[in-house]
Amino acid sequence: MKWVGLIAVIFTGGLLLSAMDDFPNWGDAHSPANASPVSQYYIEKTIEDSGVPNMVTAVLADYRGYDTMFETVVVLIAGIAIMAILRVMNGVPGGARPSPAHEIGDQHDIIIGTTCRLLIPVLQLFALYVIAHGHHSPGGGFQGGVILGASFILTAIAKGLDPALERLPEKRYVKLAFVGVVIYSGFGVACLLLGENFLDYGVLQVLLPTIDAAEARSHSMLGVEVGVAFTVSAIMFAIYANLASKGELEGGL
Amino acid sequence: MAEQYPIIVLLVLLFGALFVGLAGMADRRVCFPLTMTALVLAVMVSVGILQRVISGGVIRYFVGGWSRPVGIGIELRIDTINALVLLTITTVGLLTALFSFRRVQEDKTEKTPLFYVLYLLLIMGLSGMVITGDAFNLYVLLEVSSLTSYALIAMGKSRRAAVAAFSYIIMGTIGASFYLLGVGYLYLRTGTLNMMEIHQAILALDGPSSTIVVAFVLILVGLMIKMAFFPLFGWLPNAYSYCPSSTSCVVAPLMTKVGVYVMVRMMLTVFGTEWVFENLQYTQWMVGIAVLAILAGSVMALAQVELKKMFCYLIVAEVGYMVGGAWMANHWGMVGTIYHIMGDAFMTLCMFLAAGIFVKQAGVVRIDQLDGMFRKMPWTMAGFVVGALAMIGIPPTCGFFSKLYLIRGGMESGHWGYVMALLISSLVNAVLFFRIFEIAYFGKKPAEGHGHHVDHSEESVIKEARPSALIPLLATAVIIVLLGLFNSNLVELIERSLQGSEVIGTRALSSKGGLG
Amino acid sequence: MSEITSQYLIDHFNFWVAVVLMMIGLYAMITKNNLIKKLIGMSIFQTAIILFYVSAGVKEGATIPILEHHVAETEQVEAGEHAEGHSTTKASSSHEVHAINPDDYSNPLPHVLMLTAIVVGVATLGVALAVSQVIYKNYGTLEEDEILAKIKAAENDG
Amino acid sequence: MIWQFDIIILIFLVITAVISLRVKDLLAASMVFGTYSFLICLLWAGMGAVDVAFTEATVGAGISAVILIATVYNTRRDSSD
Repeated sequence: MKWVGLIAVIFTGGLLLSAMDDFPNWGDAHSPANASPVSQYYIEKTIEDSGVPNMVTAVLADYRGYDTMFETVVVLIAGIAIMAILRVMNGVPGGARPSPAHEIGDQHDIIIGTTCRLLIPVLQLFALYVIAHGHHSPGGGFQGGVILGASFILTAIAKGLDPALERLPEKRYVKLAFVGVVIYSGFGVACLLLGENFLDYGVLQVLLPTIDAAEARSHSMLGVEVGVAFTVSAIMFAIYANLASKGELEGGL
Repeated sequence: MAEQYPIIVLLVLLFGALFVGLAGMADRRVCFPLTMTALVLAVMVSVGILQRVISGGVIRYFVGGWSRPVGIGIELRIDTINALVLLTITTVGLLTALFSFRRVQEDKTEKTPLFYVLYLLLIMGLSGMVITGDAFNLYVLLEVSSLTSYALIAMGKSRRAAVAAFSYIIMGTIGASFYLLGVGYLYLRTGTLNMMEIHQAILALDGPSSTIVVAFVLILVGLMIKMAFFPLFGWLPNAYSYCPSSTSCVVAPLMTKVGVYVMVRMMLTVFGTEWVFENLQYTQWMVGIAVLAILAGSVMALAQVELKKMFCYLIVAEVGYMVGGAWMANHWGMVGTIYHIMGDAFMTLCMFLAAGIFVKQAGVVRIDQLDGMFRKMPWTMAGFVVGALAMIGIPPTCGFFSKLYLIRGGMESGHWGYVMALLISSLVNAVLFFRIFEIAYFGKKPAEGHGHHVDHSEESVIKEARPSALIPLLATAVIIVLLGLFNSNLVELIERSLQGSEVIGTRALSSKGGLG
Repeated sequence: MSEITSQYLIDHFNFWVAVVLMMIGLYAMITKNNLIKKLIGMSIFQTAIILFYVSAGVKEGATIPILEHHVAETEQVEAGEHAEGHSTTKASSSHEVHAINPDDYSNPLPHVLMLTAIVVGVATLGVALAVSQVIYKNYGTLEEDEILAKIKAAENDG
Repeated sequence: MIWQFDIIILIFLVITAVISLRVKDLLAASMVFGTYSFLICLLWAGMGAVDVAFTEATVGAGISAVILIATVYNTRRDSSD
């Protein structure tokens, strides 16, 4: 196996490097990728189209919003898949109960507990900021969603899985995850119902008469980012909760 | 409304999955009706898409309305080839969902909603892969379908299902990553992700570019892993035979075929047949490997004692048919390949449905346990026989006509080795399936007393499958025959896309055909 | 080291290291015996591909792909108010073309694609870890050779 | 970005990747993998890909490392290679 791997790796590496001379130089602003009309368009027209200074957010949620919708679906699938594979459902005889030695949560440390109590609200507030401010600064639904999910994971690490699950029970996070994708695709379907192509947010201005098409795009982007954040935060916690408890959702690390 | 069909077919499946997830948690009984509704709608919409493509030509749908400089948004692009493959995918999805009805509810009561969510998302991912016109979007949807199939395979009750799923994850990730890297190389040189735009940029390049060649090789190798082409098929037999029947019935017919479809799409639309066949001298090599794939798959299939494993190795051989056909640089080879994508999807579906019924009703896993099946399960065997005749290649099933086109392509382009391999493989299939028929019709020789004899008291318990399992099987058999009967119409549709103005390089295809 | 070689190194070093990292990851995925190690290799392989894409979008001297606030502001201002600053370069097209020079901002498209790729990577990692926990429950080990030996033993028994 | 900075991080990246794959303790391997993710996130921030860097910091260095450690904790810590 080692030899097969080595040969495969040397062969692939040689193949990848063989094209290196043909590459544009690193940092070349006029390489085909950087000077293409597509990327020029994003840089020049984002403000005009939607008024969002962060081009990455604009491309992510608007121009290539279709990709991002499926990316959210990928996250949803990951959570559902882990539950389908690992979750030991009630009534189904599963693996052994977690041994008492694993239940570190019961003997929690005062320093960790206090730190987490201080840290978690700040973390959640920051997550909301990241979600909402993704138009103007780095961030958006994915990053904010992960931070929000991480705050629940931190609760689970510090206090044990059960207190964390009290705050975000299984039924609720599964529902949240689905609702997130429903929000995202709902925006697209709304555009569809108003007679435009899927995810063409500009048409949503008819719902709010005071705004123009660019503002409608900007606000819709925020809307889909919130949907993304729902799904991502719920699924990140779901992944951790299932992996940490071998799918039994009790005890934890 | 009608111009929105391309997105609606995906949305129907997506919302089906979301509603199954949300409503299924409250009441498990709604899962199956919701799933069926979504799939029936999806089939209807794909029929609508096919009609529109036939009457109105290529459909181009710009998601988000971003059409001005092509490539800033994502384009869905459907010609007759996509439309036919899309209809195949949704139909297979519908038939398998019907088949899974009782099975899933008996197997995994608590996880039923999760199964149907993953199932619908798998069909959505495959459909999306087929209709997209964006190279990166294809990667995202490839991952959607891969992740769902990993999960569905790992849900198998067998202890080995998890191990098979793990090696599938490793191989699948390598394949998808190679594809992603290939798209990266393409992007570096062309600056766009839209398939048609990439093609234009490749045509506009002055002189040969090693980056494009490496990109092509990376994408090809990635897809070869995904479609289990000859040296890289190790993951397939275990993954497909240890998963639940309702999973194998959808994964086995579709995953490899969609891989072949994507390869064909890359050759036709992204790189262009002219570039692929005239710039690269890979034709002999690829057809040579395809010959090896056919022979290896057939020989391995002969050696198997388990029914599902045997079918898995037959898939390896069938992939060899298709890759070889596509790489013959010949009009009939390409037509035969695309026709075979559809035909083989239904043939494989028929095989796995029958295998699923055998396991369920009679607990049959091995070929020698099939004795007396014609007497006990006449309808199941009838469906199975049609599928088997198609695998062997007997008219009027679709298997005969696809082999006819492929052999014609092979003869015209002078790939005699491929023609021989195809005939040998048909012979092997004939041996395999007539052996099964013999066991199932005449029963085993009484001298063979050892091993897994079913108790005679148990034997009488074996009875015909339930309608929910039988209808999909018989429907598949009918479709196999219909595909064969209407082969000239289908070929005409396929040729229309090959000769369409936007698929450049048909000239190369037909001229080479004439030379052969 | 000559001037040309060092320039070549700077021009392509990122791509070289990306390829080296990919090969480290790929080698680990193929040859490592421990399943968790395989998955770490998989993650390294994926991040290396992301590094490759991001390197493709870099522009020398360009800033992050977020428009500076005053550029965004000028969009709202009437064209005439700041026309004197740009009058020399004013061309036929609208004024924002001059306000935003594409060479000043890195290419946002690879960044967007790679956000997707990172998320796909963690999703795959999560599913794979779940599968490896099931394997551990079934076989009590995560070493590939031991698992294969146990499978072979089980096959010989039954 | 400053190319010297770039090259130093790239070299460190290769070192951490090799260490995380060679160390026999899986918990340590996961931790070193977290370091690797953090370094690559620094690199991307330097290249101007701030959104990618942010995502990698949260997903790669955060969630990936945590779920790896959770799995190692629930299975076995030692590895044969």
